[in-house]
Amino acid sequence: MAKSIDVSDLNIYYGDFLAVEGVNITIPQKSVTAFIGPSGCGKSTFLRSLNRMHEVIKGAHVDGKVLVDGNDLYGADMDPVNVRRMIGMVFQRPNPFPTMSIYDNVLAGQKLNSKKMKKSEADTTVERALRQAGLWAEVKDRLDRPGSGLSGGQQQRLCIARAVAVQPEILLMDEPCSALDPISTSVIEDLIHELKTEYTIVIVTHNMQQAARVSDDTAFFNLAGVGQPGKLVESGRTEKIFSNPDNPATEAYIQGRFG
Amino acid sequence: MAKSIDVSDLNIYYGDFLAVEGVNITIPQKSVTAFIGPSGCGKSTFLRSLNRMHEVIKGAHVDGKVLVDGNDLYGADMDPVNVRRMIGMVFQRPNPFPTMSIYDNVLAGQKLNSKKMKKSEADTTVERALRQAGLWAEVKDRLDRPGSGLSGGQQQRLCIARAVAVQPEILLMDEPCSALDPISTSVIEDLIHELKTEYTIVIVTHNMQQAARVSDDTAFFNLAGVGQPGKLVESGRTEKIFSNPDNPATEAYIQGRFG
Amino acid sequence: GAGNEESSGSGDLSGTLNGAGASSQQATVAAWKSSFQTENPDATVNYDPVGSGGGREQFIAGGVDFAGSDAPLDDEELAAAKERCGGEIVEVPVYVSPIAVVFNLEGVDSLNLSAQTIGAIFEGTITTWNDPAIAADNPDADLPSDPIVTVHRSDDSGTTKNFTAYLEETSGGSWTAGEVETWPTPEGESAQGTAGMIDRVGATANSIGYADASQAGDLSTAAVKVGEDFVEYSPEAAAAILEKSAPIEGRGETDLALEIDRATEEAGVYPVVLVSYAIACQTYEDEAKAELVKGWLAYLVSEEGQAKAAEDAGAAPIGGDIATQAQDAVETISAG
Amino acid sequence: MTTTLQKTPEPFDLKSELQEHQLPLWVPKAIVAGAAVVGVLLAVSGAVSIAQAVLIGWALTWALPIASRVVEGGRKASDRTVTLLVSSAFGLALIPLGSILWLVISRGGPQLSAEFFTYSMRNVVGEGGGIYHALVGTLLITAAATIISVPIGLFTAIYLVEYGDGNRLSRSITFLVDVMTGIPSIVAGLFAYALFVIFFGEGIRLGIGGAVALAVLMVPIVVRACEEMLKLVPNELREAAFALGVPKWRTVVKVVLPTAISGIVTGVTLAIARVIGETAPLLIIAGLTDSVNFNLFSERMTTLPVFTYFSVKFPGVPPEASIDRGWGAALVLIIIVMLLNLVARAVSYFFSPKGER
Amino acid sequence: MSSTTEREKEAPRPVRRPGDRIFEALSTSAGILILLTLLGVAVFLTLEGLPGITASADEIGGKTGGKGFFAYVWPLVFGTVWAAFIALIIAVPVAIGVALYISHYAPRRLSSTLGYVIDLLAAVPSVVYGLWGLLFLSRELAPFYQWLADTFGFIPFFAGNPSGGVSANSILTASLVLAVMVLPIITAICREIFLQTPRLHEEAALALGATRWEMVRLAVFPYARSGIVSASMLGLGRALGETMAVAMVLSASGVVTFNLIGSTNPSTIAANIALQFPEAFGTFTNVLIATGLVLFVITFAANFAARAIVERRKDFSGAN
Ligand SMILES: Nc1ncnc2c1ncn2[C@@H]1O[C@H](COP(=O)(O)OP(=O)(O)OP(=O)(O)O)[C@@H](O)[C@H]1O
Ligand SMILES: Nc1ncnc2c1ncn2[C@@H]1O[C@H](COP(=O)(O)OP(=O)(O)OP(=O)(O)O)[C@@H](O)[C@H]1O
Ligand SMILES: [Mg+2]
Ligand SMILES: [Mg+2]
Repeated sequence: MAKSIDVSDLNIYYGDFLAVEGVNITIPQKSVTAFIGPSGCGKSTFLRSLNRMHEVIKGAHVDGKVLVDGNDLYGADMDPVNVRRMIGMVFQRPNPFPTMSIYDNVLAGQKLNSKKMKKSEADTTVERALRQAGLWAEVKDRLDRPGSGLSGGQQQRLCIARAVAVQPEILLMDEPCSALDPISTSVIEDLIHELKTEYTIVIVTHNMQQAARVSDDTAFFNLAGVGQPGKLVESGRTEKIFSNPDNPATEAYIQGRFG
Repeated sequence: MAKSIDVSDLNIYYGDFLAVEGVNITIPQKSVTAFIGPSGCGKSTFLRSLNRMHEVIKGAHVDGKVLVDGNDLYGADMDPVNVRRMIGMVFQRPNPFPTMSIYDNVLAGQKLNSKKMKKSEADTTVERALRQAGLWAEVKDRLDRPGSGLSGGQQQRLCIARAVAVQPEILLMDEPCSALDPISTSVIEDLIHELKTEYTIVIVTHNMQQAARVSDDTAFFNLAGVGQPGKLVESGRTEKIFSNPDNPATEAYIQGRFG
Repeated sequence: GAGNEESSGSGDLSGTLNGAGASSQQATVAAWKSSFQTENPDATVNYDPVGSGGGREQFIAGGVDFAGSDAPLDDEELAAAKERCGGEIVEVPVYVSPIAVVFNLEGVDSLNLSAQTIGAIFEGTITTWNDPAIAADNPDADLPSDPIVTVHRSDDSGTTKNFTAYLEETSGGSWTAGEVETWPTPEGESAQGTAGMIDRVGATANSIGYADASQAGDLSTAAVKVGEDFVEYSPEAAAAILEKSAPIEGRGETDLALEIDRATEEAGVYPVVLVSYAIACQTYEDEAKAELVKGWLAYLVSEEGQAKAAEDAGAAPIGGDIATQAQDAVETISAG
Repeated sequence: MTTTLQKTPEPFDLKSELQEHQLPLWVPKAIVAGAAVVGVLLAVSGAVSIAQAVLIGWALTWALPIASRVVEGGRKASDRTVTLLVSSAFGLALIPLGSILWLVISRGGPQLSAEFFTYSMRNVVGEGGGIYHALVGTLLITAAATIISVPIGLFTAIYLVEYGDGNRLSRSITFLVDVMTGIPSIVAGLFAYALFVIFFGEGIRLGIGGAVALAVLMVPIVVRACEEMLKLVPNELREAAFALGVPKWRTVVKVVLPTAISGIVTGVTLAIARVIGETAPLLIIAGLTDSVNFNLFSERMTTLPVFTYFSVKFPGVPPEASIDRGWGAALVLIIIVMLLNLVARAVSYFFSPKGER
Repeated sequence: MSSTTEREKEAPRPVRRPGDRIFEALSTSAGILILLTLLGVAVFLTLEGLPGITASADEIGGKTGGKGFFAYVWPLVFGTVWAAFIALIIAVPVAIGVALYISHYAPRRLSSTLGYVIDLLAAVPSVVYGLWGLLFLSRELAPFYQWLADTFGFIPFFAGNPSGGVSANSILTASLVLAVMVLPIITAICREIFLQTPRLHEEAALALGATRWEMVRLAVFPYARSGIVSASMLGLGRALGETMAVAMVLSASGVVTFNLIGSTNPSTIAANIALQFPEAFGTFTNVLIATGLVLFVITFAANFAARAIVERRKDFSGAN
């Protein structure tokens, strides 16, 4: 059910600017993979290329192969809509739909697939997703208020609830906990644990402890220098990367300072 | 130069909704004060009330007193523009001006106020601010590109550079490092250290270690329950709050889980 | 300035003369203006084609120096105008324009119609082209059995007014709505302006309408019955009706508002016409203005002016007694 | 967390999920190309009229959404249907545009000559003459109307969005601006006339009066368009500026307006395009003349639409020369608005957010 | 909750800096100037129109066909609303489609050029629209109308003339011309608004697996709602107030009918004013101006309804 992802020789461009170069990585199924690395090294960019969100930006394109269970995501016959439907995403900056209520925000993706949903069924879905994102208690009395009137962390959890509600096969999360306090963070981490029994999960995080806590595999990205493209320096089992990395840069970064 | 802030009996409303209730706190000058607390407890709201950014939201208002060096910020003769000029702010969600280049974004405080500046002086200011925010190396070759083409963390640092460039007396930072990797975080923390010799600094953070590392004082906010207003539970020297808080809730929160 | 605005005339009139009124006079006034201004390079004549009603109203209100109108002032307006002028007014016919009955009927390019038949067609009592009443007057025409589409003006117009006046006086009761400016019944098609009328009749099969003859263009026009003959419109035939008309009783010496004898049976007279007037004061406070008005009106009613109107705007000239009377009336304009 | 995850139970194959329910890539292209070929063939063969051929070709493209519904299912089919509808809407809009341009260019094009642009109609009867006077009038009156209405409209929009805050004054302004969109142009002309009569007496005809009448028509369009554009500027940006100690007015001028500039410029050009073609109000207050007048504050002025209207409506005998001039003037008017549009686009491109779009 | 009075006492008018004060004064006075202008127009209309409304049928005389003011104005009101309604029904969906095509469907490099092409329609003066309707559109439509009448004649909308013919200068043609005229207005504003949709929200929708159309529905339309309504209202204003083009195209005769393709059609207020005003004098002038007042009321009612729709979901505005 869950899918593994094979990336080979992927170059990612913004127009002429090569942002990420030559990535080769396998992301195993039913596990959590964490991307770490300094700001601007291309983690978000790479993550976005995994569900073809990258190409939404004007002038942005990739070359190379991304295989999901052997199918090339960027193949000519591949429909990006299906790709994104199957590979969900939580963004770095929370982006609830300002024109929708909290309730509708959660159901936004769901409604696309099953047009007619029974009210009770919808209620269940909303409640479940919001509980999973640890937001239920805070918003259950104001489900009909706009999503934009929430605090930063609440908005982020709303976006997580929205992504979870559609039950994608693979879930990409770009710094899902950066706006969250420790308690909410632990709720999300629990969610990740729970989800990984059935889904493939990729998260970007700046928090080394978090990477160590939740991920099975870790990939470290780095910039060779200013103006240079970001590169995947090394990836592997989390224990290994954190305890005994092959590359000195990885070690430096991890040892250097803990978030 | 730096100012201390005295807050007494401050209630903060969004329309009829009381978001934060009865805050009494003194924020000492030339030091760093950290606000911690669970998501949605009103940290951002309170922070925004300290430089009258709160009243920008329609229907939002406060009652109570905020004294900066003995002057009531909300006094009838106080000009909010001067208040904000004196009290700078970095927002939770990075918000660079999309119409401006990176260079102009840093100088926005000056440019928007039509301050005349010599080119060389402007260049120096930009470089200094970007260096302080640890962004110089990454963007020095593309200062004329739009600020919106940066990565999340880069945007956040750009906003920090922008706030620092106008040299306010007091600097309010709402989760300035949440989108940053450890290295950038340490650059910002260094910046905070450097600044506190001359400025008063208030930061909101979810990261307990960070609070412990950078702050001299800590204030813990909490929610009594769902739908209840947020309250300041306790505040004091950081060592004390982290080692031996008066209030069991504080202890629970801090002990409960480290970010 | 524009490349064409220099001219060397010998006239010594100068100043600006403003007028307003019937939009149908627009083309004629443009023609007059060009010769008048060429002759008098320092004089400028402006004419706002706001409509006869608007023109008369503005003249009475003192907004313009002269008015052009498709109908003479009525009694009420006359009183008000006298007040404005502080004395008598000068009202002279400046041209006659024949109104043609135009039609679009495949295979038929000439028709003979009596006033009675025309009235019945526009009244809606005759509805097909092969109606016996039409057929009787046109034994040679191959009349179809199609329904007749009547076209009338949708805007208020002097053309409608004069056309219905003609029907009112001569149709012998087949036209019942009287003399009106606004078309009275909803039946039939309507079109705006002369151009719209011409276009609509041209575009609609089996249609019939009425329009200023000079604009009829390629459309077929009907000959109307006068006495025992059928008369095609022509400038001469139209002008001839003025011979048959007399100034309305009880008006001032210089007010040549005419009672047109549309019911005339005289041979060679085309009775469906519209007479256009120019209206001015007899005295103006300002000497120069008085001279200018006088010069302008004198030109309009002069033989030269009439010829110009006929040539460049297709209007039928006024002639005979009426012309002389008009010239005399204009001569009385003075400052005072 | 006690809630369990109910996953879709049936095991599914990625291949089928991702690919099999999809039309091969060549199908859409083939259908569109096929429909086009059929249409062209029908049109060329003369079996049907061009309009019918287009219609048939268009009908054939519906094979795509239909095929999609069968093969790809509802969502994809809706997407394709909408794509087809939206493109058809665009094509549909081109029909009147094409036919109008063709009409105006084919009839007005031959008129354009040096004389046409440099001569007025003074003392011209029949052939010859030009539109110089009307061109001058149009440019001056429209410029004056723009100068009057854009500041008023823009400031009002700013008031409504930035200062009004839903208070009573702002609500009544909104209300009145709404009503103002429905003033028939002729009423605006009458109003301007009545206004100027108060100061100058009966019979007054002034270019500036025409500008006032046009401004009455322009203001609501400017207000509405600007208001909508200003509303779309995210509050985030305002807050960012405020937090830098920037006064509100500078924030509005330097952050909000530049962000909304492209929409504002579009709104203003729309408003200009809307009034530059007005006839009725100008006739009442600006009058009609054959001569050139550069002075907005004295005497009559003719504008291109008024010129067109009367050239076509009361052409004189023979009518052709005058009607042709009318078409020529209409063409020039369209060209003016086109150029204006281009300039506006350049302006908004120059100011609008860099990068992104 | 502190009571408002208390709050007002505590926070008197905050200090304003001169720049702000001047700017606010400027923008407020711009608003007030509009208020005054409109007041002027309203006073003018009322003063001039009142005698027309109160005049008895005899006073108005033959010009209205012996009808009193209200009997006279009713068919005009009907025609105005009916023509504008048909025009909007046609124009709004097409305009939204075109705007969407330009903003989200057309190849990005082409989109600004395509926008320009549609803007050209706004450049056409109404006189030319009138001529186009008269010389081109009505002639092209005639066979189509005949076909409609032959095929769907049993539906009252397509009844045609009693004699069996149709008129290509009917209200439907006029409405089509109006639709073409308002199309660029609605398109231009919608396009700008669609382009303003934040990338963030579009991406949110796409990431949920939305197709392009679903993205438009989820992120673009809700965000643009108030703008679309505003744009349509501007279009409506133009459709209601358009004079020349309607006057030139429509075969109007002041009846009330839903027949779309007959030769007797209701006239519209604005066109009627344009047609009758030149030759009007005396009380009839007042009657015509009073009909202008009625048009005011209609416009207001339409806008009021539209505003109400938009206001209801104001909290959910896109600007937050
Ligand atoms: N614009 C707004 N309108 C109405 N309520 C709001 C608004 N912004 C925040 N709130 C509510 O006020 C309360 C406090 O919000 P605030 O943003 O201050 O929380 P926070 O402590 O900063 O949380 P986080 O750590 O998630 O950023 C929350 O219940 C939130 O839903
Ligand atoms: N829209 C864009 N256009 C052009 N360049 C971009 C764009 N977005 C990001 N970049 C550049 O691409 C590089 C990688 O950016 P990316 O957002 O992937 O970094 P990141 O690793 O996610 O950083 P962070 O941790 O700060 O979010 C950076 O140099 C950034 O400036
Ligand atoms: Mg990132
Ligand atoms: Mg916050």
